[in-house]
Amino acid sequence: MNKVIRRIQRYQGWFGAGAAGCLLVGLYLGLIASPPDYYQGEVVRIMYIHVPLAHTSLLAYTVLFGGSVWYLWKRDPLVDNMCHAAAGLSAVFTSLALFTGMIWGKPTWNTWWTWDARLTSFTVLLLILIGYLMLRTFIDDPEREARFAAVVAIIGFVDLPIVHFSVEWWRTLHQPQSFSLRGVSISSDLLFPLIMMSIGMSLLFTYMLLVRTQMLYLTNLLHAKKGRLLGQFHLSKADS
Amino acid sequence: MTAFYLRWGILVVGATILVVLTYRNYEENLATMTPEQVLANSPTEEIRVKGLVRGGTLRGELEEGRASFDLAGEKDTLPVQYEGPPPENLRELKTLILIGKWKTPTRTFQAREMALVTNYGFVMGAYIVGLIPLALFLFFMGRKVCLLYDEIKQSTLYQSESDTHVDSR
Amino acid sequence: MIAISGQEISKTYGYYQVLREVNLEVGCGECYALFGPNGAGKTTLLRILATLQRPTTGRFEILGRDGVKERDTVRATLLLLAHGCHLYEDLNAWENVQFALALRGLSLAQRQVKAVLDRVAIGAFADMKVRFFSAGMKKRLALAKAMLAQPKVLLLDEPFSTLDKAGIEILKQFILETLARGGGVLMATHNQEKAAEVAKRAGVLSHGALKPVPLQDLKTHDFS
Amino acid sequence: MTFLKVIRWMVWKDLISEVRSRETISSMFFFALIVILVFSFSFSMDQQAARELIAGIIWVAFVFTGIIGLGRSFSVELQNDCLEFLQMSPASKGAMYLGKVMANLIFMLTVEIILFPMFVIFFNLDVIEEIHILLLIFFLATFGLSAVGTLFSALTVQIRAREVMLPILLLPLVVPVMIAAVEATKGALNGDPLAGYWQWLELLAIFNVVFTVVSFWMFEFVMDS
Repeated sequence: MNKVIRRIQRYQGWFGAGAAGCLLVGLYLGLIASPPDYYQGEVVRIMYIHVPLAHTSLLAYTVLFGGSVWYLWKRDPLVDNMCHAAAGLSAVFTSLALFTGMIWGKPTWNTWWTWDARLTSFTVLLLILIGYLMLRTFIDDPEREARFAAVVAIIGFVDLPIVHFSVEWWRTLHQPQSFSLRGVSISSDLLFPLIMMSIGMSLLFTYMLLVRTQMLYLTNLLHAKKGRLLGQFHLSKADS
Repeated sequence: MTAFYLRWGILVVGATILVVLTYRNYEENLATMTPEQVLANSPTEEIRVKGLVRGGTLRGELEEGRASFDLAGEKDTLPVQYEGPPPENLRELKTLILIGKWKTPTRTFQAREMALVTNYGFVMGAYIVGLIPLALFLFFMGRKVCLLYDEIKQSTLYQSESDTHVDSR
Repeated sequence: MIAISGQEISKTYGYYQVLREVNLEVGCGECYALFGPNGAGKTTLLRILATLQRPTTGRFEILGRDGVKERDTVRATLLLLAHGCHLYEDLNAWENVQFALALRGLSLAQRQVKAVLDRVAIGAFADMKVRFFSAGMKKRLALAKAMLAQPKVLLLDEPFSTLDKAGIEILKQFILETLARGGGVLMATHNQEKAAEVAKRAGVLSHGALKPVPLQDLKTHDFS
Repeated sequence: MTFLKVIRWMVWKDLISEVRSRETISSMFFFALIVILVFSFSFSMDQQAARELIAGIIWVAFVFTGIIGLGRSFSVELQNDCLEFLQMSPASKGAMYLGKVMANLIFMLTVEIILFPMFVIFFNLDVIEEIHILLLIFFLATFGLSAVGTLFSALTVQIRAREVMLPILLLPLVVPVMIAAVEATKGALNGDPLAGYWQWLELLAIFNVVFTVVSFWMFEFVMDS
């Protein structure tokens, strides 16, 4: 068993416990203790789940990018497992952020969907991640799979800011950004649960990343060992 | 495996407590009554009433925060006397939530605050959509890891990398 | 100097371990013949040594250079002659040779190229699109490209297939020339008879494991 | 200088092959014609609607034909294992990348320049005054498409389901190119002052520079082991 995996096994519990604690406190503060917003009323409580999800999906993509560069540099299969895990998690967090965003959009903007700059760039991000995950299923050689996936992740990461700026310019050209949250300063009553939830989500992501990396590593290990056993079987039969 | 289910059990208990607290908070502080309920029960404490401002009944100085109108429910209407901060959302034929007290002697509702209509369905929906899939995802992932460890340990495959010597006779 | 040296090369595709800790050494001026049934991993080993794939574990050196870390230096010295002949269908024979040489950074006199094309007996078809070539002619053209490139290390994958008698003779000459220049040759083949004529050593690859066989056994045993 | 020489040989090889076979350009051209036809059937276009939609239609047609060309760009290398030959060769992979980008750029621009007059005729466009700026837009956007597309063509050609994966991976990434090209073309066709859509040309230029550099570097990993 890999040394890193053994270390993950030992310490991952702390991240899980920290995430659970922060999230429970954050949920209590967000759902019960905090006051409703002056403009949006009670609906503002959706922010405490939506914004941390969105932050975390970007964090996950950043981890994916860093891991991809690291993989291309060192070619460590465990780093590739981490990238694969981060991509899957980023896809989950991005789609949840989109769904909660849609639910927030209905009562505030009276529409489920709008081609707002952020929504559009998050959709593009989700499409890139789905492409990445699909790509990984279409390659047989694990080494090549890891290499190509890393290339796609890096290109996608470089592309994201450009996509965001282009969509933003495009929207401002067509209609004033009436739906922007910017400029509305968030009071500290609202900010504290938000920070709590953001920290909790980041910890949860770290915990999930550790678990998923382990899962992919163990699956590969089992495959490799089974294959080796299979090979031994063939070998003894051929020799007898 | 037992430890794994135990951890999740504790988490589920914590989440359930949170749900109960949220529900009670909603029932106590944020639940609204209809004008019919107010008329039938004549409550004495401060309450929240939800209804529609009837057309042609709104009068008073809105800039100074004084107004009177009829709040319509399904069947009955409730005469309302509003005194408080200048309201932004007060228009005829608009659904409102009023916070105040029912004065039985004058049979009017003395409102001191006005709130936006809340739609708890959206808030609950967002939290369910956001958290439940995440929890399920994590649960099945964690269970898979436990199962994989068990499989590796139970099978004869479990041996350190260096021990796996391939005999190439 | 050692032309090819592989240390504990393993290659795994998911469940399947194709090569298991193969140790291989081919000296300069030496030809090593590799036998084995289909699917034994011969092509995979050759592709790894040709820097087309990375070994899952293990390392290899070509002329004392690490095959993974110093890929570009290694690539300039070796050449793989494989099933696909590395020819562009819409270019003619002459242009194909020119392009291949250009990518290797070589520029040879026209006379020299012409001489080699004549030697493999396709000088008359030099202006013909490769699309109209037969399989044997393509193989000969690939052989001509290899001759012009003059690699120090030659990797051959089934070199005798699709070639006619005269073609095999030219190939044998080329192998012997390479050996005489002090190059190393590794070939994977099923043609034990021909291999015995040029090879100094031989090995059988079976289910990914390599074991050496004495040369005289090639006449009597069937290893494929 | 071997680097430049490799670029030249790569372009030369692709161009000679194309001149001999005419497979890529003709298939791109007829595909684009069909796209135009389908569009003119699906939208009943009067003069006013044409003004609004034409820039989008032009670029949808160009991007889809571009993907056809890009897909072929490396799948022709699969014949006789030529891709392996490129991978094994000691020449700089970056030079090969630039050569391929230029070859693809030439193919796509050729098709676009043949197609554009057809758009002008079919949809009654008035372009004489802005023709130079339109050509600049075509060049910049096509270069961006080619820079990213060449990398992904080389990548998808080595995997299963390559025909599906190329558009799936490429289209989300070229969203900025699409937006910028459509907006700039719209501005030029409407006869707006150049300053009105200059920022889109800048965006295209930035995209091209960033992705040529990143893809140049990444191509090494796509073609190497």
